[in-house]
Amino acid sequence: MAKNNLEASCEPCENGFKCRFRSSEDGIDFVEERVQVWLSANRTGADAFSIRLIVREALTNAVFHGNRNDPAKEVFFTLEAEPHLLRIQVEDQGQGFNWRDKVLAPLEPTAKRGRGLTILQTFSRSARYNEKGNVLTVLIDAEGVQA
Amino acid sequence: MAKNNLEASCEPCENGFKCRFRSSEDGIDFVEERVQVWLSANRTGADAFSIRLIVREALTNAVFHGNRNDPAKEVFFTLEAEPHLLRIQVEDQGQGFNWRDKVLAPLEPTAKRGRGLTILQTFSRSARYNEKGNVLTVLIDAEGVQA
Amino acid sequence: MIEIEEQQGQTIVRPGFDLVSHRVVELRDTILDLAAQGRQKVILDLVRVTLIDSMGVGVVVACLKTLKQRGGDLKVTTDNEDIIRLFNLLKLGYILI
Amino acid sequence: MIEIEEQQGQTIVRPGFDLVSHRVVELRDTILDLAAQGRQKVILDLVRVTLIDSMGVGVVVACLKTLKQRGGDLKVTTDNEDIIRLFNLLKLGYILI
Ligand SMILES: Nc1ncnc2c1ncn2[C@@H]1O[C@H](COP(=O)(O)OP(=O)(O)O)[C@@H](O)[C@H]1O
Ligand SMILES: Nc1ncnc2c1ncn2[C@@H]1O[C@H](COP(=O)(O)OP(=O)(O)O)[C@@H](O)[C@H]1O
Repeated sequence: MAKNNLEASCEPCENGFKCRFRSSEDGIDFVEERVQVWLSANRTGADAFSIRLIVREALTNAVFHGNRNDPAKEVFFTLEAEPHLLRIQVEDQGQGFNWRDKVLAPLEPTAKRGRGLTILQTFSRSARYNEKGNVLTVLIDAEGVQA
Repeated sequence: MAKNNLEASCEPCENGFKCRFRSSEDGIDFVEERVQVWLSANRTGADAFSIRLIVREALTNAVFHGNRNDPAKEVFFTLEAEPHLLRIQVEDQGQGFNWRDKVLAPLEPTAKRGRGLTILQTFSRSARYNEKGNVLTVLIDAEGVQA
Repeated sequence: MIEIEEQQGQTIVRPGFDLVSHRVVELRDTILDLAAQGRQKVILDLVRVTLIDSMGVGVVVACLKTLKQRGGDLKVTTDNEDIIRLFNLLKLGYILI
Repeated sequence: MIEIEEQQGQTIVRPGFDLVSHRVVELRDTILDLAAQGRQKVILDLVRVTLIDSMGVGVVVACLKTLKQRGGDLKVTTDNEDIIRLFNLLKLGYILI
Protein backbone atom coordinates (compact mmCIF):
# COMPACT_ATOMS: atom_id res chain seq x y z
CA MET A 1 0.00 0.00 0.00
CA ALA A 2 2.40 2.73 -1.18
CA LYS A 3 0.50 5.97 -0.77
CA ASN A 4 2.16 8.98 -2.35
CA ASN A 5 1.35 11.51 0.28
CA LEU A 6 1.72 9.23 3.24
CA GLU A 7 4.28 10.50 5.71
CA ALA A 8 4.94 7.61 7.98
CA SER A 9 7.88 5.72 9.37
CA CYS A 10 8.49 2.57 11.32
CA GLU A 11 11.49 1.18 13.20
CA PRO A 12 12.16 -1.85 15.35
CA CYS A 13 12.57 -1.41 19.09
CA GLU A 14 13.26 -3.86 21.88
CA ASN A 15 10.71 -6.71 21.57
CA GLY A 16 8.58 -4.87 19.05
CA PHE A 17 8.43 -1.78 16.86
CA LYS A 18 7.44 1.87 16.75
CA CYS A 19 5.68 3.86 14.03
CA ARG A 20 4.80 7.52 13.61
CA PHE A 21 2.67 9.18 10.96
CA ARG A 22 1.00 12.45 10.13
CA SER A 23 -2.76 12.33 10.72
CA SER A 24 -4.49 10.52 7.86
CA GLU A 25 -6.57 7.45 7.30
CA ASP A 26 -3.79 5.97 5.17
CA GLY A 27 -1.58 6.16 8.24
CA ILE A 28 -3.99 3.85 10.05
CA ASP A 29 -3.79 1.31 7.20
CA PHE A 30 -0.01 1.64 7.16
CA VAL A 31 0.33 0.78 10.84
CA GLU A 32 -2.24 -2.02 10.69
CA GLU A 33 -0.19 -3.58 7.90
CA ARG A 34 3.04 -3.29 9.92
CA VAL A 35 1.23 -4.99 12.79
CA GLN A 36 0.08 -7.85 10.57
CA VAL A 37 3.60 -8.35 9.23
CA TRP A 38 5.04 -8.34 12.73
CA LEU A 39 2.40 -10.78 13.98
CA SER A 40 3.09 -13.26 11.22
CA ALA A 41 6.84 -13.13 11.97
CA ASN A 42 6.40 -13.48 15.74
CA ARG A 43 4.43 -16.26 17.35
CA THR A 44 2.57 -14.53 20.11
CA GLY A 45 -0.47 -16.75 20.45
CA ALA A 46 -2.48 -13.52 20.50
CA ASP A 47 -5.73 -13.27 18.63
CA ALA A 48 -5.04 -11.46 15.35
CA PHE A 49 -8.61 -10.23 14.93
CA SER A 50 -8.62 -8.59 18.38
CA ILE A 51 -5.28 -6.94 17.73
CA ARG A 52 -6.21 -5.59 14.31
CA LEU A 53 -9.46 -4.26 15.74
CA ILE A 54 -7.81 -2.67 18.78
CA VAL A 55 -5.10 -1.09 16.63
CA ARG A 56 -7.66 0.41 14.26
CA GLU A 57 -9.92 1.75 17.03
CA ALA A 58 -7.02 3.27 18.94
CA LEU A 59 -5.54 4.89 15.82
CA THR A 60 -8.90 6.09 14.51
CA ASN A 61 -9.55 7.91 17.78
CA ALA A 62 -6.03 9.37 17.80
CA VAL A 63 -6.31 10.64 14.21
CA PHE A 64 -9.90 11.87 14.21
CA HIS A 65 -10.72 12.79 17.82
CA GLY A 66 -7.24 13.55 19.17
CA ASN A 67 -5.54 15.24 16.20
CA ARG A 68 -8.81 16.19 14.48
CA ASN A 69 -7.28 14.86 11.28
CA ASP A 70 -4.81 17.76 11.24
CA PRO A 71 -1.86 16.62 9.10
CA ALA A 72 0.41 18.94 11.06
CA LYS A 73 -0.13 16.63 14.02
CA GLU A 74 1.40 13.19 14.34
CA VAL A 75 0.37 9.90 15.89
CA PHE A 76 2.94 7.71 17.69
CA PHE A 77 2.42 3.98 17.87
CA THR A 78 4.39 1.36 19.81
CA LEU A 79 3.92 -2.39 20.01
CA GLU A 80 5.99 -4.36 22.50
CA ALA A 81 5.94 -7.98 23.60
CA GLU A 82 6.12 -8.67 27.33
CA PRO A 83 5.79 -12.06 29.01
CA HIS A 84 2.31 -13.35 28.04
CA LEU A 85 1.22 -9.88 26.95
CA LEU A 86 1.39 -7.44 24.09
CA ARG A 87 1.51 -3.78 25.05
CA ILE A 88 0.23 -1.28 22.50
CA GLN A 89 0.62 2.44 23.08
CA VAL A 90 -0.93 5.18 20.96
CA GLU A 91 -0.17 8.84 21.53
CA ASP A 92 -1.79 11.77 19.75
CA GLN A 93 -1.04 15.50 19.81
CA GLY A 94 -4.55 16.60 20.72
CA GLN A 95 -5.90 18.14 23.90
CA GLY A 96 -6.83 14.88 25.52
CA PHE A 97 -10.34 14.30 26.86
CA ASN A 98 -12.36 13.45 29.91
CA TRP A 99 -11.94 9.70 29.47
CA ARG A 100 -13.25 8.92 32.99
CA ASP A 101 -16.74 9.90 31.85
CA LYS A 102 -16.46 8.52 28.33
CA VAL A 103 -15.34 5.02 29.28
CA LEU A 104 -18.41 4.75 31.51
CA ALA A 105 -20.84 5.96 28.84
CA PRO A 106 -23.61 3.43 28.24
CA LEU A 107 -23.21 1.08 25.31
CA GLU A 108 -26.20 1.85 23.07
CA PRO A 109 -26.69 -1.10 20.72
CA THR A 110 -28.74 0.92 18.23
CA ALA A 111 -26.61 4.09 18.12
CA LYS A 112 -24.64 4.93 14.98
CA ARG A 113 -21.50 5.86 16.91
CA GLY A 114 -19.80 5.46 20.24
CA ARG A 115 -18.51 1.87 20.10
CA GLY A 116 -14.77 2.56 19.92
CA LEU A 117 -14.07 2.78 23.65
CA THR A 118 -16.30 -0.24 24.31
CA ILE A 119 -14.36 -2.30 21.77
CA LEU A 120 -11.05 -1.19 23.28
CA GLN A 121 -12.24 -2.29 26.72
CA THR A 122 -13.96 -5.54 25.76
CA PHE A 123 -11.31 -6.93 23.38
CA SER A 124 -8.29 -6.17 25.57
CA ARG A 125 -6.98 -7.23 28.95
CA SER A 126 -6.92 -3.56 29.90
CA ALA A 127 -7.15 -0.19 28.15
CA ARG A 128 -6.05 2.86 30.15
CA TYR A 129 -5.38 6.52 29.40
CA ASN A 130 -2.85 8.89 30.90
CA GLU A 131 -4.42 11.65 33.00
CA LYS A 132 -4.72 14.05 30.07
CA GLY A 133 -6.21 11.46 27.73
CA ASN A 134 -3.85 11.66 24.75
CA VAL A 135 -1.89 8.48 25.50
CA LEU A 136 -3.68 5.14 25.45
CA THR A 137 -2.04 1.95 26.68
CA VAL A 138 -3.68 -1.34 25.81
CA LEU A 139 -2.62 -4.75 27.15
CA ILE A 140 -3.58 -7.84 25.16
CA ASP A 141 -3.24 -11.45 26.27
CA ALA A 142 -0.56 -13.31 24.32
CA GLU A 143 0.15 -16.74 25.79
CA GLY A 144 2.90 -17.38 23.32
CA VAL A 145 5.21 -14.53 24.29
CA GLN A 146 8.12 -15.69 26.47
CA ALA A 147 10.12 -12.46 26.11
CA MET B 1 -26.97 -29.25 49.04
CA ALA B 2 -30.03 -31.10 50.31
CA LYS B 3 -32.64 -28.45 50.99
CA ASN B 4 -35.64 -29.67 52.89
CA ASN B 5 -38.25 -27.67 51.07
CA LEU B 6 -36.70 -27.86 47.68
CA GLU B 7 -39.01 -29.43 45.15
CA ALA B 8 -36.83 -30.24 42.25
CA SER B 9 -36.07 -33.17 39.99
CA CYS B 10 -33.58 -34.06 37.35
CA GLU B 11 -33.40 -36.82 34.73
CA PRO B 12 -31.08 -37.72 31.89
CA CYS B 13 -32.22 -37.17 28.31
CA GLU B 14 -30.55 -37.80 24.98
CA ASN B 15 -27.09 -36.17 25.12
CA GLY B 16 -27.83 -34.25 28.29
CA PHE B 17 -30.33 -33.85 31.08
CA LYS B 18 -33.49 -32.05 32.16
CA CYS B 19 -34.46 -30.51 35.48
CA ARG B 20 -37.58 -28.88 36.84
CA PHE B 21 -38.13 -27.05 40.11
CA ARG B 22 -40.64 -24.86 41.89
CA SER B 23 -39.59 -21.22 41.93
CA SER B 24 -36.93 -20.62 44.58
CA GLU B 25 -33.35 -19.53 44.82
CA ASP B 26 -32.37 -22.98 46.06
CA GLY B 27 -33.67 -24.35 42.77
CA ILE B 28 -31.10 -22.24 40.96
CA ASP B 29 -28.29 -23.65 43.10
CA PHE B 30 -29.65 -27.16 42.59
CA VAL B 31 -29.52 -26.88 38.80
CA GLU B 32 -26.15 -25.15 38.76
CA GLU B 33 -24.78 -28.06 40.77
CA ARG B 34 -26.28 -30.61 38.36
CA VAL B 35 -24.64 -28.69 35.52
CA GLN B 36 -21.26 -28.78 37.23
CA VAL B 37 -21.55 -32.51 37.83
CA TRP B 38 -22.53 -33.12 34.21
CA LEU B 39 -19.69 -30.93 32.92
CA SER B 40 -17.08 -32.78 34.94
CA ALA B 41 -18.37 -36.12 33.62
CA ASN B 42 -18.53 -34.97 29.97
CA ARG B 43 -15.63 -33.42 28.14
CA THR B 44 -17.20 -30.64 26.19
CA GLY B 45 -14.30 -28.22 25.89
CA ALA B 46 -16.81 -25.56 26.88
CA ASP B 47 -15.82 -22.81 29.27
CA ALA B 48 -17.19 -23.76 32.70
CA PHE B 49 -17.28 -20.18 33.98
CA SER B 50 -19.40 -19.01 31.03
CA ILE B 51 -21.79 -21.92 31.45
CA ARG B 52 -22.25 -21.47 35.20
CA LEU B 53 -22.83 -17.76 34.64
CA ILE B 54 -25.29 -18.27 31.80
CA VAL B 55 -27.19 -20.93 33.74
CA ARG B 56 -27.51 -18.65 36.78
CA GLU B 57 -28.60 -15.60 34.78
CA ALA B 58 -31.15 -17.56 32.79
CA LEU B 59 -32.59 -19.26 35.89
CA THR B 60 -32.58 -16.06 37.97
CA ASN B 61 -34.66 -14.30 35.33
CA ALA B 62 -37.01 -17.28 35.04
CA VAL B 63 -37.56 -17.48 38.81
CA PHE B 64 -37.74 -13.80 39.70
CA HIS B 65 -38.97 -12.01 36.56
CA GLY B 66 -40.87 -14.82 34.83
CA ASN B 67 -42.45 -16.68 37.75
CA ARG B 68 -42.17 -13.73 40.19
CA ASN B 69 -40.81 -16.19 42.72
CA ASP B 70 -44.24 -17.83 42.97
CA PRO B 71 -43.62 -21.38 44.27
CA ALA B 72 -46.77 -22.54 42.50
CA LYS B 73 -44.92 -21.93 39.22
CA GLU B 74 -42.15 -24.13 37.91
CA VAL B 75 -38.99 -23.62 35.89
CA PHE B 76 -37.94 -26.18 33.27
CA PHE B 77 -34.28 -26.54 32.38
CA THR B 78 -32.68 -28.61 29.62
CA LEU B 79 -29.03 -29.03 28.69
CA GLU B 80 -28.16 -30.91 25.50
CA ALA B 81 -24.90 -31.49 23.69
CA GLU B 82 -24.90 -31.00 19.92
CA PRO B 83 -21.88 -31.15 17.63
CA HIS B 84 -19.54 -28.39 18.86
CA LEU B 85 -22.33 -26.77 20.85
CA LEU B 86 -24.22 -26.96 24.10
CA ARG B 87 -27.86 -25.98 23.96
CA ILE B 88 -29.46 -24.73 27.17
CA GLN B 89 -33.17 -24.07 27.35
CA VAL B 90 -35.00 -22.42 30.24
CA GLU B 91 -38.76 -22.11 30.35
CA ASP B 92 -40.79 -20.28 32.97
CA GLN B 93 -44.54 -20.07 33.60
CA GLY B 94 -44.75 -16.29 33.54
CA GLN B 95 -46.36 -13.95 31.05
CA GLY B 96 -43.29 -13.50 28.90
CA PHE B 97 -41.98 -10.02 28.10
CA ASN B 98 -41.10 -7.64 25.33
CA TRP B 99 -37.60 -9.04 24.88
CA ARG B 100 -37.07 -7.23 21.56
CA ASP B 101 -36.84 -3.94 23.44
CA LYS B 102 -35.05 -5.29 26.48
CA VAL B 103 -32.20 -7.00 24.63
CA LEU B 104 -31.44 -3.69 22.93
CA ALA B 105 -31.49 -1.69 26.16
CA PRO B 106 -28.22 0.20 26.66
CA LEU B 107 -25.62 -1.39 28.91
CA GLU B 108 -25.13 1.15 31.71
CA PRO B 109 -21.82 0.38 33.42
CA THR B 110 -22.75 2.27 36.59
CA ALA B 111 -26.33 1.01 37.01
CA LYS B 112 -27.18 -1.32 39.89
CA ARG B 113 -29.24 -3.65 37.73
CA GLY B 114 -29.89 -4.64 34.15
CA ARG B 115 -26.82 -6.77 33.29
CA GLY B 116 -28.48 -10.18 32.99
CA LEU B 117 -29.50 -9.97 29.35
CA THR B 118 -26.14 -8.45 28.43
CA ILE B 119 -24.32 -11.33 30.10
CA LEU B 120 -26.53 -13.87 28.34
CA GLN B 121 -25.73 -12.25 24.99
CA THR B 122 -22.01 -11.62 25.48
CA PHE B 123 -21.05 -14.97 27.03
CA SER B 124 -22.97 -17.16 24.59
CA ARG B 125 -22.89 -17.94 20.91
CA SER B 126 -26.52 -16.89 20.76
CA ALA B 127 -29.37 -16.25 23.21
CA ARG B 128 -32.88 -16.12 21.77
CA TYR B 129 -36.42 -16.03 23.15
CA ASN B 130 -39.60 -17.52 21.80
CA GLU B 131 -42.12 -14.93 20.63
CA LYS B 132 -43.82 -14.70 24.03
CA GLY B 133 -40.57 -14.42 25.97
CA ASN B 134 -40.94 -17.26 28.48
CA VAL B 135 -38.60 -19.71 26.75
CA LEU B 136 -34.94 -18.82 26.38
CA THR B 137 -32.58 -20.89 24.22
CA VAL B 138 -28.85 -20.32 24.62
CA LEU B 139 -26.15 -21.85 22.42
CA ILE B 140 -22.63 -22.11 23.81
CA ASP B 141 -19.50 -23.07 21.91
CA ALA B 142 -18.16 -26.46 22.92
CA GLU B 143 -15.36 -27.63 20.65
CA GLY B 144 -15.09 -30.94 22.38
CA VAL B 145 -18.60 -32.23 21.71
CA GLN B 146 -18.69 -34.78 18.89
CA ALA B 147 -22.22 -35.96 19.59
CA MET C 1 -16.42 -4.37 -5.08
CA ILE C 2 -19.87 -5.15 -3.77
CA GLU C 3 -21.83 -8.09 -5.24
CA ILE C 4 -25.59 -7.85 -5.36
CA GLU C 5 -27.90 -10.81 -5.89
CA GLU C 6 -31.66 -11.30 -5.78
CA GLN C 7 -33.00 -14.37 -4.07
CA GLN C 8 -36.62 -15.05 -3.23
CA GLY C 9 -37.55 -11.41 -2.79
CA GLN C 10 -34.47 -10.68 -0.74
CA THR C 11 -31.40 -8.77 -1.84
CA ILE C 12 -28.08 -10.29 -0.90
CA VAL C 13 -25.31 -7.70 -0.55
CA ARG C 14 -21.78 -9.13 -0.44
CA PRO C 15 -19.01 -6.57 0.15
CA GLY C 16 -15.58 -7.64 -1.11
CA PHE C 17 -13.58 -5.60 1.40
CA ASP C 18 -13.18 -5.18 5.15
CA LEU C 19 -15.76 -2.91 6.74
CA VAL C 20 -13.38 -0.45 8.36
CA SER C 21 -12.85 3.29 8.46
CA HIS C 22 -14.48 5.52 5.90
CA ARG C 23 -14.33 2.77 3.29
CA VAL C 24 -17.69 1.63 4.58
CA VAL C 25 -19.37 4.64 2.96
CA GLU C 26 -19.54 2.63 -0.27
CA LEU C 27 -21.51 -0.08 1.48
CA ARG C 28 -23.90 2.42 3.04
CA ASP C 29 -24.55 4.13 -0.30
CA THR C 30 -25.19 0.80 -2.01
CA ILE C 31 -27.74 -0.27 0.59
CA LEU C 32 -29.45 3.12 0.63
CA ASP C 33 -29.69 2.99 -3.19
CA LEU C 34 -31.32 -0.42 -2.95
CA ALA C 35 -33.77 0.88 -0.36
CA ALA C 36 -34.63 3.82 -2.63
CA GLN C 37 -35.40 1.26 -5.38
CA GLY C 38 -37.78 -0.52 -3.04
CA ARG C 39 -35.41 -3.40 -2.32
CA GLN C 40 -35.75 -3.26 1.43
CA LYS C 41 -35.17 -6.81 2.54
CA VAL C 42 -31.41 -7.05 2.68
CA ILE C 43 -29.13 -9.90 3.67
CA LEU C 44 -25.62 -8.62 4.28
CA ASP C 45 -23.31 -11.54 3.50
CA LEU C 46 -19.91 -11.08 5.15
CA VAL C 47 -18.24 -14.11 3.56
CA ARG C 48 -15.44 -11.93 2.12
CA VAL C 49 -15.05 -9.71 5.19
CA THR C 50 -12.26 -10.42 7.67
CA LEU C 51 -12.61 -7.34 9.89
CA ILE C 52 -15.29 -4.86 10.93
CA ASP C 53 -14.52 -1.92 13.19
CA SER C 54 -16.77 0.51 15.04
CA MET C 55 -17.41 2.53 11.88
CA GLY C 56 -18.39 -0.63 10.01
CA VAL C 57 -20.79 -1.64 12.77
CA GLY C 58 -22.18 1.91 12.81
CA VAL C 59 -22.97 1.72 9.11
CA VAL C 60 -24.68 -1.66 9.47
CA VAL C 61 -26.85 -0.28 12.28
CA ALA C 62 -27.65 2.90 10.33
CA CYS C 63 -28.71 0.87 7.28
CA LEU C 64 -30.83 -1.40 9.44
CA LYS C 65 -32.64 1.63 10.89
CA THR C 66 -33.35 3.13 7.48
CA LEU C 67 -34.60 -0.17 6.09
CA LYS C 68 -36.84 -0.77 9.11
CA GLN C 69 -38.35 2.70 8.80
CA ARG C 70 -39.36 1.75 5.27
CA GLY C 71 -40.86 -1.53 6.37
CA GLY C 72 -37.82 -3.56 5.37
CA ASP C 73 -35.16 -5.42 7.33
CA LEU C 74 -31.47 -6.25 7.36
CA LYS C 75 -29.85 -9.43 8.58
CA VAL C 76 -26.18 -10.30 8.68
CA THR C 77 -24.83 -13.70 7.69
CA THR C 78 -21.31 -14.89 8.49
CA ASP C 79 -19.43 -17.98 9.64
CA ASN C 80 -16.59 -15.90 11.01
CA GLU C 81 -16.37 -16.61 14.74
CA ASP C 82 -14.61 -13.33 15.46
CA ILE C 83 -17.26 -11.27 13.72
CA ILE C 84 -20.03 -13.17 15.50
CA ARG C 85 -18.27 -12.43 18.79
CA LEU C 86 -17.97 -8.74 17.88
CA PHE C 87 -21.71 -8.43 17.19
CA ASN C 88 -22.51 -10.31 20.39
CA LEU C 89 -20.24 -8.14 22.53
CA LEU C 90 -21.90 -5.04 21.11
CA LYS C 91 -25.34 -6.48 21.97
CA LEU C 92 -26.16 -6.87 18.29
CA GLY C 93 -26.38 -10.64 18.14
CA TYR C 94 -30.05 -10.33 17.16
CA ILE C 95 -28.96 -8.98 13.77
CA LEU C 96 -27.24 -12.27 12.83
CA ILE C 97 -29.19 -14.88 10.90
CA MET D 1 -17.42 -15.80 55.82
CA ILE D 2 -15.93 -12.43 54.99
CA GLU D 3 -12.38 -11.59 56.09
CA ILE D 4 -11.54 -7.99 56.88
CA GLU D 5 -8.02 -6.63 57.15
CA GLU D 6 -6.54 -3.16 57.56
CA GLN D 7 -3.52 -2.26 55.48
CA GLN D 8 -2.01 1.21 55.14
CA GLY D 9 -5.28 3.05 55.65
CA GLN D 10 -7.17 0.74 53.31
CA THR D 11 -9.63 -1.94 54.27
CA ILE D 12 -9.27 -5.25 52.48
CA VAL D 13 -12.54 -7.18 52.23
CA ARG D 14 -12.19 -10.83 51.24
CA PRO D 15 -15.47 -12.73 50.75
CA GLY D 16 -15.18 -16.48 51.15
CA PHE D 17 -18.09 -17.34 48.84
CA ASP D 18 -19.20 -16.80 45.26
CA LEU D 19 -20.90 -13.47 44.64
CA VAL D 20 -24.14 -14.79 43.21
CA SER D 21 -27.85 -14.36 43.83
CA HIS D 22 -29.10 -12.84 47.04
CA ARG D 23 -26.11 -14.22 48.92
CA VAL D 24 -24.31 -11.01 48.02
CA VAL D 25 -26.43 -9.06 50.50
CA GLU D 26 -23.97 -10.10 53.21
CA LEU D 27 -21.13 -8.50 51.29
CA ARG D 28 -23.09 -5.31 50.73
CA ASP D 29 -23.99 -5.01 54.41
CA THR D 30 -20.38 -5.58 55.46
CA ILE D 31 -19.08 -2.85 53.16
CA LEU D 32 -21.83 -0.41 54.13
CA ASP D 33 -21.02 -1.05 57.81
CA LEU D 34 -17.37 -0.28 57.13
CA ALA D 35 -18.35 2.92 55.32
CA ALA D 36 -20.51 3.94 58.29
CA GLN D 37 -17.44 3.46 60.52
CA GLY D 38 -15.47 5.80 58.30
CA ARG D 39 -13.51 3.03 56.56
CA GLN D 40 -14.18 4.19 53.04
CA LYS D 41 -11.15 3.03 51.10
CA VAL D 42 -11.99 -0.54 50.28
CA ILE D 43 -10.07 -3.17 48.33
CA LEU D 44 -12.37 -6.04 47.43
CA ASP D 45 -10.12 -9.10 47.18
CA LEU D 46 -11.76 -11.85 45.10
CA VAL D 47 -9.09 -14.50 45.71
CA ARG D 48 -11.71 -16.94 47.11
CA VAL D 49 -14.41 -16.10 44.57
CA THR D 50 -14.91 -18.36 41.55
CA LEU D 51 -18.10 -16.81 40.13
CA ILE D 52 -19.86 -13.44 40.12
CA ASP D 53 -23.22 -12.97 38.45
CA SER D 54 -25.19 -9.85 37.57
CA MET D 55 -26.41 -9.45 41.15
CA GLY D 56 -22.85 -9.69 42.44
CA VAL D 57 -21.67 -7.08 39.98
CA GLY D 58 -24.65 -4.89 40.92
CA VAL D 59 -23.66 -4.99 44.58
CA VAL D 60 -20.06 -4.12 43.79
CA VAL D 61 -21.20 -1.11 41.75
CA ALA D 62 -23.68 -0.02 44.43
CA CYS D 63 -20.98 -0.18 47.12
CA LEU D 64 -18.59 1.77 44.91
CA LYS D 65 -21.18 4.52 44.47
CA THR D 66 -21.86 4.80 48.20
CA LEU D 67 -18.16 4.88 49.04
CA LYS D 68 -17.45 7.53 46.38
CA GLN D 69 -20.27 9.71 47.68
CA ARG D 70 -18.52 9.66 51.05
CA GLY D 71 -15.17 10.54 49.53
CA GLY D 72 -13.94 6.95 49.54
CA ASP D 73 -13.24 4.42 46.80
CA LEU D 74 -13.49 0.73 45.97
CA LYS D 75 -11.11 -1.30 43.83
CA VAL D 76 -11.34 -4.96 42.93
CA THR D 77 -8.34 -7.26 42.94
CA THR D 78 -8.30 -10.70 41.32
CA ASP D 79 -6.08 -12.95 39.23
CA ASN D 80 -9.06 -14.85 37.87
CA GLU D 81 -9.05 -14.41 34.09
CA ASP D 82 -12.76 -15.11 33.81
CA ILE D 83 -13.70 -12.51 36.38
CA ILE D 84 -11.41 -9.95 34.73
CA ARG D 85 -13.14 -10.72 31.43
CA LEU D 86 -16.57 -10.32 33.03
CA PHE D 87 -15.71 -6.86 34.40
CA ASN D 88 -14.22 -5.84 31.05
CA LEU D 89 -17.26 -7.02 29.08
CA LEU D 90 -19.51 -5.01 31.39
CA LYS D 91 -17.33 -1.93 30.83
CA LEU D 92 -16.14 -2.04 34.43
CA GLY D 93 -12.48 -2.76 33.80
CA TYR D 94 -11.59 0.56 35.42
CA ILE D 95 -12.63 -0.89 38.79
CA LEU D 96 -9.84 -3.50 38.71
CA ILE D 97 -6.52 -2.70 40.33
N1 LIG E 1 -7.72 10.35 21.57
C1 LIG E 1 -8.82 11.06 21.85
N2 LIG E 1 -8.76 12.42 21.99
C2 LIG E 1 -9.85 13.14 22.27
N3 LIG E 1 -11.09 12.62 22.44
C3 LIG E 1 -11.23 11.28 22.31
C4 LIG E 1 -10.12 10.44 22.01
N4 LIG E 1 -10.57 9.17 21.94
C5 LIG E 1 -11.89 9.22 22.19
N5 LIG E 1 -12.31 10.48 22.40
C6 LIG E 1 -13.68 10.93 22.76
O1 LIG E 1 -14.43 9.82 23.21
C7 LIG E 1 -15.65 9.70 22.46
C8 LIG E 1 -16.08 8.24 22.32
O2 LIG E 1 -15.20 7.59 21.44
P1 LIG E 1 -15.62 6.22 20.74
O3 LIG E 1 -16.21 5.31 21.79
O4 LIG E 1 -14.45 5.72 19.99
O5 LIG E 1 -16.85 6.57 19.79
P2 LIG E 1 -16.91 7.45 18.46
O6 LIG E 1 -15.52 7.55 17.93
O7 LIG E 1 -17.84 6.69 17.58
O8 LIG E 1 -17.49 8.77 18.93
C9 LIG E 1 -15.37 10.41 21.14
O9 LIG E 1 -16.56 10.89 20.56
C10 LIG E 1 -14.44 11.53 21.59
O10 LIG E 1 -15.19 12.62 22.10
N1 LIG F 1 -38.11 -14.63 31.90
C1 LIG F 1 -38.53 -13.35 31.98
N2 LIG F 1 -39.84 -13.06 32.10
C2 LIG F 1 -40.28 -11.77 32.21
N3 LIG F 1 -39.45 -10.70 32.14
C3 LIG F 1 -38.13 -10.92 31.99
C4 LIG F 1 -37.59 -12.23 31.91
N4 LIG F 1 -36.26 -12.13 31.76
C5 LIG F 1 -35.97 -10.81 31.75
N5 LIG F 1 -37.09 -10.07 31.89
C6 LIG F 1 -37.19 -8.59 31.89
O1 LIG F 1 -36.00 -8.05 31.35
C7 LIG F 1 -35.43 -7.08 32.25
C8 LIG F 1 -33.92 -7.07 32.13
O2 LIG F 1 -33.39 -8.26 32.69
P1 LIG F 1 -31.86 -8.33 33.13
O3 LIG F 1 -31.03 -7.77 32.02
O4 LIG F 1 -31.58 -9.72 33.55
O5 LIG F 1 -31.71 -7.29 34.33
P2 LIG F 1 -32.31 -7.30 35.81
O6 LIG F 1 -32.70 -8.72 36.11
O7 LIG F 1 -31.17 -6.80 36.67
O8 LIG F 1 -33.48 -6.35 35.77
C9 LIG F 1 -35.97 -7.46 33.61
O9 LIG F 1 -35.99 -6.35 34.48
C10 LIG F 1 -37.36 -7.98 33.28
O10 LIG F 1 -38.24 -6.90 33.14
